[in-house]
Amino acid sequence: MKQVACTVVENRELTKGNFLLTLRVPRQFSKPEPGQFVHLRLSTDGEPLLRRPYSLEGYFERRGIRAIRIYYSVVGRGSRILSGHPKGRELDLIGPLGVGFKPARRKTAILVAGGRGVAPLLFLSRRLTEKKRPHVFLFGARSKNELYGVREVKGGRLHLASDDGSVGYHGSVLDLLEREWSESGHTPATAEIFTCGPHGLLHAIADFARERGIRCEASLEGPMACAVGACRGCPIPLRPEHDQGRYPAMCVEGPVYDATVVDWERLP
Amino acid sequence: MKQVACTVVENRELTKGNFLLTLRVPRQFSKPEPGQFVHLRLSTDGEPLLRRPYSLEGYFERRGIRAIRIYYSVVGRGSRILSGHPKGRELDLIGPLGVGFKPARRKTAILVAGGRGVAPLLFLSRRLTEKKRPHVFLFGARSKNELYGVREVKGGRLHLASDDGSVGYHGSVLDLLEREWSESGHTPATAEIFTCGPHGLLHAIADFARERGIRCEASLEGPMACAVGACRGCPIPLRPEHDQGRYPAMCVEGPVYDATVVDWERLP
Amino acid sequence: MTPATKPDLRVSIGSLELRNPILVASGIIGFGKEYEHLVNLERIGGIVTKTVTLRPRAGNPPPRVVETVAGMLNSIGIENPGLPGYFEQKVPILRELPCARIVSVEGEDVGEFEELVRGVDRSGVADAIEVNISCPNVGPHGMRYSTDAGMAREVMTAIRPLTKLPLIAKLTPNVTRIAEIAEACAGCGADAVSLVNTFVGMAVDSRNRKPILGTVLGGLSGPAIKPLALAKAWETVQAVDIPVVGMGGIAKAADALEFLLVGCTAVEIGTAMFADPGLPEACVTGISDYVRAMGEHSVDAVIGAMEVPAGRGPIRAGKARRDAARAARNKGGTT
Amino acid sequence: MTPATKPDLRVSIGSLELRNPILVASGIIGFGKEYEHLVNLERIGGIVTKTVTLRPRAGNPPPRVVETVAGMLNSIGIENPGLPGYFEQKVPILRELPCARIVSVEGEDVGEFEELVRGVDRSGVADAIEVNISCPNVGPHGMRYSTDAGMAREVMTAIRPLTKLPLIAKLTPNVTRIAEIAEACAGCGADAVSLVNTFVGMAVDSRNRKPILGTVLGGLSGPAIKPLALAKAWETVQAVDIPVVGMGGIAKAADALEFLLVGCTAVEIGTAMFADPGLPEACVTGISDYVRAMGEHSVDAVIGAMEVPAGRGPIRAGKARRDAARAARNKGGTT
Ligand SMILES: Cc1cc2nc3c(=O)[nH]c(=O)nc-3n(C[C@H](O)[C@H](O)[C@H](O)COP(=O)(O)OP(=O)(O)OC[C@H]3O[C@@H](n4cnc5c(N)ncnc54)[C@H](O)[C@@H]3O)c2cc1C
Ligand SMILES: Cc1cc2nc3c(=O)[nH]c(=O)nc-3n(C[C@H](O)[C@H](O)[C@H](O)COP(=O)(O)OP(=O)(O)OC[C@H]3O[C@@H](n4cnc5c(N)ncnc54)[C@H](O)[C@@H]3O)c2cc1C
Ligand SMILES: Cc1cc2nc3c(=O)[nH]c(=O)nc-3n(C[C@H](O)[C@H](O)[C@H](O)COP(=O)(O)O)c2cc1C
Ligand SMILES: Cc1cc2nc3c(=O)[nH]c(=O)nc-3n(C[C@H](O)[C@H](O)[C@H](O)COP(=O)(O)O)c2cc1C
Ligand code: FES
Ligand code: FES
Repeated sequence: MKQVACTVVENRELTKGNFLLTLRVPRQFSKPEPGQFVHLRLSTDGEPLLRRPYSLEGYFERRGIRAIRIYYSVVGRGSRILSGHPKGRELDLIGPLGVGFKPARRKTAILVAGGRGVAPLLFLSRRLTEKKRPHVFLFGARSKNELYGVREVKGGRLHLASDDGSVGYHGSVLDLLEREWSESGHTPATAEIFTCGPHGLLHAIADFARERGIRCEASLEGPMACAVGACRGCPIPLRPEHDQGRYPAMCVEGPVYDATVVDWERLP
Repeated sequence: MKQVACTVVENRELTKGNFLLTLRVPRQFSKPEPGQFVHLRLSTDGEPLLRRPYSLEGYFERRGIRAIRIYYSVVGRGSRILSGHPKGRELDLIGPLGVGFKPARRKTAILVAGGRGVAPLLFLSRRLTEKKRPHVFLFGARSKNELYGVREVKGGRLHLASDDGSVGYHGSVLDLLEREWSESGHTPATAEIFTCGPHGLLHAIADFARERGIRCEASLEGPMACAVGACRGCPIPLRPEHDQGRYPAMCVEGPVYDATVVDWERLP
Repeated sequence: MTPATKPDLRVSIGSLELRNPILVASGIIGFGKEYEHLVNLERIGGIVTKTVTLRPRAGNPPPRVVETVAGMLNSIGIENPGLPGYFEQKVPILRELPCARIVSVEGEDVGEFEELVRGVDRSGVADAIEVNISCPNVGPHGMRYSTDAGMAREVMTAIRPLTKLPLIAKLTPNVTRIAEIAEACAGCGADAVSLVNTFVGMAVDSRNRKPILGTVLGGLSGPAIKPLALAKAWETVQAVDIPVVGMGGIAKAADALEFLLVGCTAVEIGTAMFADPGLPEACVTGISDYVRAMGEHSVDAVIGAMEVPAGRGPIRAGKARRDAARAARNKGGTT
Repeated sequence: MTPATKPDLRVSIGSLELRNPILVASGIIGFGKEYEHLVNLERIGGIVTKTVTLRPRAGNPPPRVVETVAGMLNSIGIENPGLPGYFEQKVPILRELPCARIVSVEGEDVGEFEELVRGVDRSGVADAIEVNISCPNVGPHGMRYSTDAGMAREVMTAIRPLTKLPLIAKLTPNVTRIAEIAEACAGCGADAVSLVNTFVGMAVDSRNRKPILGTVLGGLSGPAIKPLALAKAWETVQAVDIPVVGMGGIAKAADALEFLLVGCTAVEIGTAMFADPGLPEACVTGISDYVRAMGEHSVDAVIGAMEVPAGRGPIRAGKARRDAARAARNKGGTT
């Protein structure tokens, strides 16, 4: 983990309010794992006061040039400012941070993405493809034009769902998961789940996995201040039976965490 | 006085850090007097929190289109933001505000400008020229390239001074005033002074005028909140012998005020 | 879900019924006239006047205001024409205002407070009186009455019998437990309390090593103090049964709603109005839309509607101990 | 005018001499390790550790932080491994730090404070102890000791004999007169006082009508509170003769300078570091340049160098009366 100066290579609005940001990073920036994030300083005039954490959508190296990608939506103060940074603008970044996904060597990875939660899973999918690991990619979005990056998915089987039926299955990606699980003969011994998306969705997927004893890692989001484990501002609440008498810190023990032990009711 | 939406017609950097801003104003904006100011909202995101007052450098009407001009320097938060507003940007403005210069009909007006304080005096000079009133324009700046608008001065005699001698008299505009006064045979009965600039200069000019019984109006600057006389945040301190038991409000009883009664020591 | 009918925004402070819960705070728009071209008073609940003192006050030496990060410091010192000037210059103005007129008064001792309340009552143009026992900018006596429950009681007890007008005690946040002061006022016949007045603060110019304000110390207001003011309002709402009028840093309708949600009956708009004179009207619209969106018909549904989820809530020592005990069982500590 | 020699920035807090007046505040960088790649501790005066309690604390339920305008609210609740965990995990880390190590402790009663001070003294890695009697996030006992001069006295009297290490009492600003508490601590052997801890505040999400923090109330920090913290620091400096360590909203070197100018011997950097880990070093550089620009050789020339011009200064009732009297002579009043 380092504090480095990176440069905006591209900051493009793909669909209404959803941006793909490409940042050139110096070589001190060590190679990140899928699921890790960076802590971005969005402005130097103190507004917003805190940095914002963003998961990595990808990491690319070509001819010694290193770049990371972030897929973000404009929802509030910080992301609005971020969306205004032009090509060439220098940004202060701390990363890579946190722990990423840990796919088991001999299992089929089932990636379940909800909306912009697709970002870290696209990174994971690429990594799995590089390693020639078969995997399944289930992606649900509100509607067709919010399906980002599906063309990117190479090495794995892809199934789509949309709330409005404008593309793929008309309904929740959770249904896709249930169908995939029942129809493809996966077992807890042969398959595991990696997911990211709205906490409501993650909660449902976690229940699904826990009931069946399936290993399931989710990438969590929540407010953070330092993002390096110092301030203790990002506790992950655990289910009573898993209570360790302490809260894991989302920024250093997460953001990817065993979804089946998280107390989703108490998560921000 | 009204709150109106105006549009940036031009926002040009004339010399390093010094900008000329031209704003198109709607017809509800009543015709301003030289010395009056407007209260500009520089941003809508709450930073800076308060509006900033700016003297009018000029007011122009052509074919029903009304425009005002402001000459400003970038010194802090607000002016920096102002300098970033592009052509076409809409700004919220309250004005015209305060009382302007009141030149007497039968006297020679001696305008003494220091640095960017030239702005309201250029406005006054144009107005006097329109009315075919002879006047003298004395302008001191740090150096040649900070002399703004001198070419504008038509109807009056112009004398320049610069601290670095790069143009005109090498020294203070105060010397120009003393020379003008002694050499041109002005008397308190035949001439009066109108001035704007750094408070240090205004203080010296006020002493000069008071000692000789010359009528002298200065355009003052100081922190303001409401700019309409409500908050009482902009008191003008008066010399003990002129103490009225109350402080005149710079925003409504000024910003142009009798320089000889101001207690310059206690002015912010 | 969204009723077509216009929601009922009326709220009451003692015998005074306001058209809606949006007031303009004292010291912000003088006596209404200064802002007549900028604010449509017919749309808002009312205004609180600049504080009136017994004798005219020149106010404090300049500078009196300085902007800070997301806030401003002021040391006006209640510049006002005094009770005589109030009658001569301000009563005629107030008589014409198309909204509730709450006259703010401040005395240097109990006797002055009594004279002021009698005078304002007699003036016939006040719909209520805000008793300013919290000004940080007029020297020791200014805050004395609201930093000490006993003295607050003294003032309220003395003035209560002198008028039938609703009395709103305005409190300072510069105290350890504001609820104590609020209880004292409520116990002595105050119809409501309003809070917060400004927080004592200062600014220094490191370039010339001088304090920026003429009085060195001033009162901080604006968005910077909103989280603090909201906490004081909530603390007070839980302590007293009389209406609480909340203020402090309100800069958008959502801010005003937060004060209503914690239980304030009305709110006052202050500093943010200097930049945005349309703010009070915008708050009225925002509250109206919010009530509609809730599917409700009256603002009463918003006042105090904040829900503290089970498992959340202020920490009690017992709870802290339980956590600690639980943690003690397990040694896997962290920083 | 500008001496070439590097200015002397050393300051002393009791027997502890700091390389320069810049410290990192408690709760910001844990015990130093978390920020080892981001801050060059060799350049700053020292760090104050996360507060250590007797038993491990899990801290408060989420959410624990929320950003506000120019500030942030936190309700961490002193999550820490307790004294045993301090010895096991933290002492080895502190032993290696290349700057002064000030260990912060907090007890639920006098007995716990005593055990903690004994323990930290015994640990041998502390250069000083900051006695946190001001945490707003651990339930009633947290602030009890610094909202009541008597209780502050009780704690300080009890722990003073237990260690030769400098004791720095950390105070809460959530009191009517912080100077009283500071005087109490000074009178009971505190080597210094540090202030401010956070101001009690809250935030509500009007969209779901719920408080944002798990504990509803939290502590406000960041630039928003700087004017308030500076006023508290100045009040305290005038009241006690022991060093005052100032903090609250420092976000640039000029802010740190303002605290030194009003008379603080050192300052602590907090919230603003989350965005800018290089801030403490930048403050050291800024102060060094400032001393040079003054044509001075030591930071002593800056500490307390604020000049209150004649005719300025806090208002005294007498003065207010004079103004009023003078004004009374003339009836030309204004709002
Ligand atoms: C590990 C991690 C990874 C992340 N990865 C991504 C990513 O890949 N892409 C992405 O777009 N985001 C990501 N986020 C979220 C991101 O960090 C920001 O939270 C997000 O961009 C919103 O920040 P903002 O400043 O725009 O909104 P903010 O102003 O910070 O508000 C954040 C959210 O809270 C709401 N809000 C703001 N103020 C209040 C208030 N007073 N009360 C209640 N609600 C309020 C806003 O509407 C918004 O929905 C990630 C977060 C974490 C922790
Ligand atoms: C009637 C009137 C007319 C005016 N006309 C003009 C005009 O024609 N042209 C023009 O350029 N300006 C004019 N001004 C000044 C203008 O209103 C602003 O004050 C100026 O633009 C600086 O604002 P700012 O926000 O950029 O700086 P600010 O951030 O407001 O700071 C203002 C000044 O104080 C300094 N400062 C900022 N913060 C601090 C602090 N914490 N401590 C000490 N000092 C600080 C800044 O460096 C700057 O010099 C006028 C003012 C008045 C009252
Ligand atoms: C310039 C100014 C003058 C004020 N004058 C008074 C006053 O005379 N009486 C009073 O009770 N409060 C006065 N206040 C305090 C406000 O009424 C209000 O309590 C405070 O500003 C907090 O609200 P805000 O943050 O929305 O401004 C004044 C505030 C400001 C900024
Ligand atoms: C996340 C966070 C955690 C904190 N934890 C502690 C603590 O454990 N002990 C303590 O004495 N102060 C603690 N503080 C208070 C700071 O040390 C400091 O007093 C306060 O934040 C004001 O300074 P600032 O505005 O520069 O942040 C904490 C502050 C923050 C923001
Ligand atoms: S954000 Fe500070 S510990 Fe996680
Ligand atoms: S700025 Fe408010 S009265 Fe002049």
